[in-house]
Amino acid sequence: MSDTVLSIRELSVEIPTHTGIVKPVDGVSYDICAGEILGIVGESGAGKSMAGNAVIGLLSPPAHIAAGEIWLNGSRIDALEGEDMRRLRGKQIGMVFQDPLTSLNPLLSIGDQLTETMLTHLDISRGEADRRAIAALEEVGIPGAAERIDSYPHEFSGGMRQRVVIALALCAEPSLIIADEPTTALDVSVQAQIIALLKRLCRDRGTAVMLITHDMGVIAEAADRVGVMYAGRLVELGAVRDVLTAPQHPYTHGLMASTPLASQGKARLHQIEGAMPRLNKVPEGCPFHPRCAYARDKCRVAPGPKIADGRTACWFPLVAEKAS
Amino acid sequence: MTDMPLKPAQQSRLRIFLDSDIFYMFKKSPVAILSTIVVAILVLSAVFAPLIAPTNPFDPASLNLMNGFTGPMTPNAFTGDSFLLGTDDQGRDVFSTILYGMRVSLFVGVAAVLFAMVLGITLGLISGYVGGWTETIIMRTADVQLTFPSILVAMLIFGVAKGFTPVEYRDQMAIWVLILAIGLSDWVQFARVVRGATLVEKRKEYVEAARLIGRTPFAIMLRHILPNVLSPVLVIATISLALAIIAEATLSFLGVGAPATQPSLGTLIRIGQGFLFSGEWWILLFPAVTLLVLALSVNLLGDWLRDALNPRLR
Amino acid sequence: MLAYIIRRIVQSALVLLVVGLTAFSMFRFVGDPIDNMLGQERTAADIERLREQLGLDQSFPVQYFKFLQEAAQGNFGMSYRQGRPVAEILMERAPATLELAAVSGALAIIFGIAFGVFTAIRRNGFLANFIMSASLVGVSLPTFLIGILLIYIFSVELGWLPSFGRGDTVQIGGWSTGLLTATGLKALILPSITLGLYQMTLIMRLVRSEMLEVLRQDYIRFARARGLHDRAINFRHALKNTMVPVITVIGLQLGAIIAFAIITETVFQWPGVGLLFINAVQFVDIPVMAAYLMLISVMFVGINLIVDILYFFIDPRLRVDRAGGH
Amino acid sequence: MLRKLSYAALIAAFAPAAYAEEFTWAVTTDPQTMDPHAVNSAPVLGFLNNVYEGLVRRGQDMAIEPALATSWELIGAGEGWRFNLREGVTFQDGAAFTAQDVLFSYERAASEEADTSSWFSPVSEVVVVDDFTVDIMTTSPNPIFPDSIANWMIMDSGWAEANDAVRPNPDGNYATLNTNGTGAFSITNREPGLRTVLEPHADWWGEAAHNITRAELTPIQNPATALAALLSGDVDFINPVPVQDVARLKNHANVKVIQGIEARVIMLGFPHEAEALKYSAETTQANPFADPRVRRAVAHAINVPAILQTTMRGTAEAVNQLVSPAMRGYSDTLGGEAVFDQAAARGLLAEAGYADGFSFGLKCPNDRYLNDEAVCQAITAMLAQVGMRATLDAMPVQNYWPELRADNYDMYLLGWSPGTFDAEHPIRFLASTPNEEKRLGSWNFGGYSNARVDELLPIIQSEVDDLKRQAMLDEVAQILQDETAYVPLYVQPLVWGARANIDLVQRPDNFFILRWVTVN
Repeated sequence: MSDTVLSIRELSVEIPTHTGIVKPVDGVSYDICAGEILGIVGESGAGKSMAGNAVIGLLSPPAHIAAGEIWLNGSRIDALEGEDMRRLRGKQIGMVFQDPLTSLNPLLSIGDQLTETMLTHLDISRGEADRRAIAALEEVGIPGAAERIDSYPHEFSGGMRQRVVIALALCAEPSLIIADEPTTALDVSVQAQIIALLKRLCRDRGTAVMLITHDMGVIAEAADRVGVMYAGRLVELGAVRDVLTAPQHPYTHGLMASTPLASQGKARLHQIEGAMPRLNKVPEGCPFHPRCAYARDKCRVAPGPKIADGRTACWFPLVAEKAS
Repeated sequence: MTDMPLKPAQQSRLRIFLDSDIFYMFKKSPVAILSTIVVAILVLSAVFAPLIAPTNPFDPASLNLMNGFTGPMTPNAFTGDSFLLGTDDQGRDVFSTILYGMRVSLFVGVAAVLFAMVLGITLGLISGYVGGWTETIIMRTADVQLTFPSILVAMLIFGVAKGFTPVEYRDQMAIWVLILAIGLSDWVQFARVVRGATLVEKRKEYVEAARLIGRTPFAIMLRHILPNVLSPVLVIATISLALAIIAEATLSFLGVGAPATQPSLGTLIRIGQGFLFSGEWWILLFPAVTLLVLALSVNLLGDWLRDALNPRLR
Repeated sequence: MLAYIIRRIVQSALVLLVVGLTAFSMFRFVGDPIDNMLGQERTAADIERLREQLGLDQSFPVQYFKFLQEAAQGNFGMSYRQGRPVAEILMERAPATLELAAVSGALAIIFGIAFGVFTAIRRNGFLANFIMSASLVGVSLPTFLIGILLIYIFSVELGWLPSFGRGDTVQIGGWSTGLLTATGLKALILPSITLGLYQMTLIMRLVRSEMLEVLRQDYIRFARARGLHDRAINFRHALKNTMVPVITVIGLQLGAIIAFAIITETVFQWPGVGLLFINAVQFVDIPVMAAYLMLISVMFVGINLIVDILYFFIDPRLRVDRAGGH
Repeated sequence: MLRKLSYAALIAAFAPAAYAEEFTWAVTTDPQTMDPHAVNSAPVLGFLNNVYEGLVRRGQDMAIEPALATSWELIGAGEGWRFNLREGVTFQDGAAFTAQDVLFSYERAASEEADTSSWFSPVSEVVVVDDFTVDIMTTSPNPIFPDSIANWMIMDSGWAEANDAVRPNPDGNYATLNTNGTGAFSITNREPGLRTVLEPHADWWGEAAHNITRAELTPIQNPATALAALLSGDVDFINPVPVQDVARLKNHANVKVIQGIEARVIMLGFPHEAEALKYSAETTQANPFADPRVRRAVAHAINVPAILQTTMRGTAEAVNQLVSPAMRGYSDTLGGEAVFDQAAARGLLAEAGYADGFSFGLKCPNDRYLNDEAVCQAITAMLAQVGMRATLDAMPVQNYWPELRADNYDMYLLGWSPGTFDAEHPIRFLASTPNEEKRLGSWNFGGYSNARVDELLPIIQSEVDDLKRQAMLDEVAQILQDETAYVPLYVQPLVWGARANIDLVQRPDNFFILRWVTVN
C-alpha cells in the first residue's frame, strides 16, 4: 500500500532478567495507513505500550528489539540509533502520554516547550516559532492562546494540559502519532473531547495514529481498525466494527463480554476466569489456552497461527453466532 | 496481575531470599560482595578482638613503655619484642589496639545510629500521626537541627553533658556522651522518612476502619508503616553508620572523643598524626587505613543498598 | 511572599533565641576563664575579684538576660582574651572564613553538580562508576586527616603550596581579601580542597540520585519523544528540575561548610572565625563563643531565607501557590 | 652625610636583599595581651621582652645584667635597693625615659588590677631620688629582689596617661593592643591571633647584634602544621618542636634543632589533706596518699628513665627536687631519692596496708606541658603494674585548674617553672601551708604542710648570706624528699626548631629574644 505510514513486521521485544528472558512483545505485525487510527487494546502488561515504545525508540534498557522490522514511510527504522532516531522523534513520530499532569515539564512555560520542539525540528525563526506555537494552541482549542502561551503547566486543568500535550506532539507535523492511553487519566467528561480532538486533527492532516488503550469504549469511538494484544502477542486484528460485533478470538470475546459498552443490554458482565500470565511464565502453545473454554490439544502445543491476512491468531476462531 | 501461585510450605524463607531480586543483584555486584566481606571481617574481628588480639591494650598493667615506637615486624632495641604492626607511643601493640579501637568505634557508631533511629522513628511517627502543634514543634526542631552543623551540636552536647555528669562517672561517660552527641545530631533524616510514610498511611482506609471498630489505629499503623520505611531506614542507617564513625574520629581530633587509655580509631589517628613527621608512620597509617577501609566498605554497601532497594532506579 | 518571609523571620528569631540559650548554657561547662587570665602568682582573692568584675558570679538567668540585652544592641561584649570588642574581632575574622567558605562552596557546587550530572547520565559507564566509588574515599576519611595529608604531600614533600595561613591580604574597605594576591590564592588551594571535598561528594551524590529520579519522569520521556537534543533534555529539562531539591541541600551544606571550617581552619591555621572559636573554647572566652554561635545561626537563618527566595525564581508552582495566598 | 646617603642608595638598589633579613616565627600560643602588667604568663612576658625593658634583664646565661638601670646596690643593711638609671634612653614614641616612668610602672604593676603585683609584695615604697636614681624600699632585707624583677617592664607614664591606660584592665584598654617600650623592637602591626609585626627601634640605646629588618610572629596551634611550616620554609623558627620530631629534624639539611633544659619541673601531686579518695572503687574510706610510704611507693613505681627514653625521646633530664639544676639554690647535697624499683614499691604498699593495691583517679592536663597526656598514660601503666590502678582523666587546661581547685583528684600532674629562677619560688607556692593572707601556698592544691618548711621560708627570703641560704634550701629539699611531698619526675626540655640559616640564642626560661637572632 502506497499510503502505509507505519509497518511493523514480526516485532519482538525482549527483556533479559535473572529468571529468564521476558518477551513483552512477541512476533507482532501490523500496518497503519495515513489518516487511519489503529487502536491497540489489551490488559495492562499485554505489551501494547511496549510496542509503541519500540516504534519510537524509547524502550528503556535492558528492554530491546530482538527481532522483526519496523518501517516508517518506506524506510526501516528499527535499527536506527542515537542521533538518527532522535531526528525522527517529534519530527516524524509524535507521542502522547497517558498523564498530562506529568508529561509537561513543570518548570518551563508551555510556550517554551512548544517553540523548543519546533526549533529543534523545523528550520524556522524564533518569531515564527512563537507565532506557530500560538496557532498550535488555538488549533487544539486553548482559549486565549496568545495570553496563555507564557503560562506554566500547573496553571492548566487536566484536559487543557492534554490539549497542550497533543499540540506538542503535533507541532512538528509528524506523519505518525502514538497515543498511549491519552484519556485514561482524564475525567470521563473530558475524555470524549480529547478523543474528538485527536480524531479531527489527524483526519485533517492525514496523520496515522496508533491509539493504545485498554478501554474498548475509546476504541469504538475513535479507531478505524483495532488490534487486540494478549501476553505480548497480537491475537486479533481487524476493522473495529467487525471485531467488536463478531470477535473471533476467545480472548477478544471475553474482553468484549466484560466491557460494559460492548455488552449493553446484557444482564450481567462476563468475567474471564484466571489472570493473564506473568510474562516470564507464558505457557507453551497459545498463551491463552489455560483460560480458554474452547482450548483443544493443539492449542497447548502450537502457538496460534500468524495473523497475515486473516483476523485472528486462534487455531479455532469463534463463529459469529457464538460471539453474540 | 497477581503473583504466581505459591506453595508456602515448600518455600522456606531462605529460599525466598535466595530467589529475590535483591539477592540476585547482590550476586551480580562484585563491589557489594567485596564490601560485605570486608565489613563482616572487620566487625567480626572487632567483636572477637579479645580472642584475636595478641595483647590487651586496654589493660595498663600489661604495657611496657620501653616497647614504645617499635616499628612493624622489627624487634625492639631494648626489649627485643617484635610486633606485627609495631607499637605506639605507649608501647601498645598497634594491631591489638586497632582491633580494640575498632570495637569502640563500631560500638559508638552502631549505638549512635540505633539511638538516632529509635528517636527518629518515634518522633517521626508521633509527628506524622498526632499532627498539629506536636508536629510543628518536632519538625521545626528538626529544621533547626538540620541547619545547625552536627559537629557543633555534638560539641555542645559534649560540653553540657560533661558539666552534668557527676565527677565520679566522668571517666566512663565519654563514650556514652559521644553516642548521645552523634545520635542526637543524626535523628532528623529518620524522622522525616517515617513522618512521610505515616502521613501516607494515615489516609488509608484500614486506619479509618480500625478507628471505627474502636481499635487504636496506632499499633496497626506501626505494623504497616515499619515495613514500608524499612528500606529507606536501612539505607539511611548504613550511611549514618559510616558518618558516625567519621564523626567520632573528628570529635576525637577536637579533643572531645574517646579517652587515650581506651582509644577508638579516631583517637588513635589523633595520636598517630603527631608522629607523621617523626618517621613513626605506622602509628597513623594502620589505624587510618583501617578507618578508611571500614568507612569505605560501609559507604559502598550503603550506596549499593540505596540503588538495590530503590526499585525506581533499577 | 512578604507574609511568608515575615513568618520565616519570626521563626528565625525564635531559633536564634533557642540557640543563644543553649549556647549560653553550654559555656558554663566549658571551663573557667579566670585561670587563663591570671598568671601563676594569682591568689584566690584575685580569682574572686576578677570573677566579680566579669559578672561571672551572677546567676545564670541574670547572665543570660544581660547577654541578650546587649546582643540585641549588637554588643557582644569584650573578649576576655583579647580585650577588644567581640563584634570588632568577628568582623576582622569573618572575611577569611567567608572567602574560604565561598571558594570551597563554589568548588563543591561546580564539581559536585558536574560530576553528579555526569554520573547520572552515564549511569553505568566505567568512568561514572569509578567517580562514584572514588568519591566515597573523600567521605570515608575525617577532614582533619585529609588536611594533614595534603599538607604533608604538597607543602612538606613537594613544597608547592604554603602549609598554613592566608598569604598576603589586601584591605578593601573593611574587608581583607586574599583573592587578589598570588600568595593569597595559593594559600587558598589546600584549605578549600580540604573543606570542599566532603561537600562536593555530598552534592554530587545528591545531584546524581535526584537527576536519576528526574530522568525517569514522564516529562523527560515526553521531551525525548519529541526528539529534543540530549543536551537540552539533560541540562534544560532534567537539571533544572534536579536543582529544586538540590538547592535546599546546597543551602544547608553552605552552612555546614562554615561550621566544618572550624576543623579546616585549625589544621591550616586559617585566620577565620572557626579558628577564633576554637581558640575561644581553649581559653573559655565566653563572649567570643557566644557571639560566634549567634553569628553562625544568623548565617544559617540567612542562608535558609535565601534558599526559600531562590525557590520562587526556580519553581513557578511556588510563585503561584504562595503569592496567590492559597 | 654624603656617605650616609650613598649607603642608603646602595641598600635601596639591593632592596630584595633586605628580604633575607625578614624573620618569621611561630609559637603555639599567641600572647594574649600587649600589656606587660596585665598577665603574668610566659608567652606574654617572653614576647614583650623584645619590646619593653625592665631595670635589669637576663643575659644569655640567665645572669642578671643592667638594662634601664646601669647599676644597683643594697641600701644600708638591706632596707632596700638603689637603682641608677640609664640616661639618654627614649621610648619608641620618642619620649625620654626618667625615674618618673619607673615610679609609674611600679604603681601600675603593683596595682590591684595588675597580675604582677605579687612581685612587689616585699616592697614598701618606691622613692624617686632624682631623674635617674630610684630607691626601692623593702619591708625586710631582700637579697634576690633584682632577680625577681627581671620581667618588670617599664612603661612611659605620659603615653599611658594620654591613652587612658594608667591601670591594666582585663577587659582591655589601649595598652592591650598597643605598645610603647624602650626595647630593641617596636610593634608596627598587631592582629591578635593572626600576626604581630615588629621592626627595630631605631633609637634603641643598646648595640644591635641582630640583622633583622622586620619580624613577624604567627601563632600556630597545631604542632604538625607548625612543623610543616618550618620544613616548607614558610616560617624560620618554631617553638616548640614536638619532641618526637627532634631526631628527624636533626637529619634535615635545611633545619636545625636547638635543645636545652627548661626551668620547668614536671611532678606528681597528692591530696595530703583529703579524708578519702574521690575516684576509688574500693578505697572510699581512707586516703592512701596521706601515708608517706604510699607516696614513696609511687616514686619507686615510676620508671622515669623509660619515660625520658621513650615519651620524651631523650630530650628531658630526670630531677629529684622541685627545681632544675640550672636554678639558683638548687640542692646538690640531696640524697636518698626513690629510684625505679617495683619490688620496693610493692613492699611499701604492703607495709602501708595496701598489699592488694587500690584504685584511684589521676588527673592530667592534655594541652599544658610537653606530651603531658602521654606521660600520664605511661604513669598509669607503671602504677598499675604495682597494683595502683589509676583511671586517667586528661582534659584541656581550662578545665584542669578548676578541677584541681575543687579538689577533684586523687593524684595530679603539675609543672612548675620558678619565675625568679630561684629555689625559693616553688617552696613559696607549692610547699608552704596554704595561707591566703600571706599569699603562700597558692598552688599547693593538696594542702601539704610541714612546720619546719613554713618556718624556714621567711628566713630564706631575707637571708643575704648565700651559704646560709643554701643550707636552708638544702634542708627544705631534703624534707620534701623524705616526706615525698611531690614526686618530681623530670625537667621539661626546650626544643626549638629553626631554618639552618638562622643563628639564635636559647635561654632556659624559654623566652625568645629577637635581638640575638641573625639571618644568614
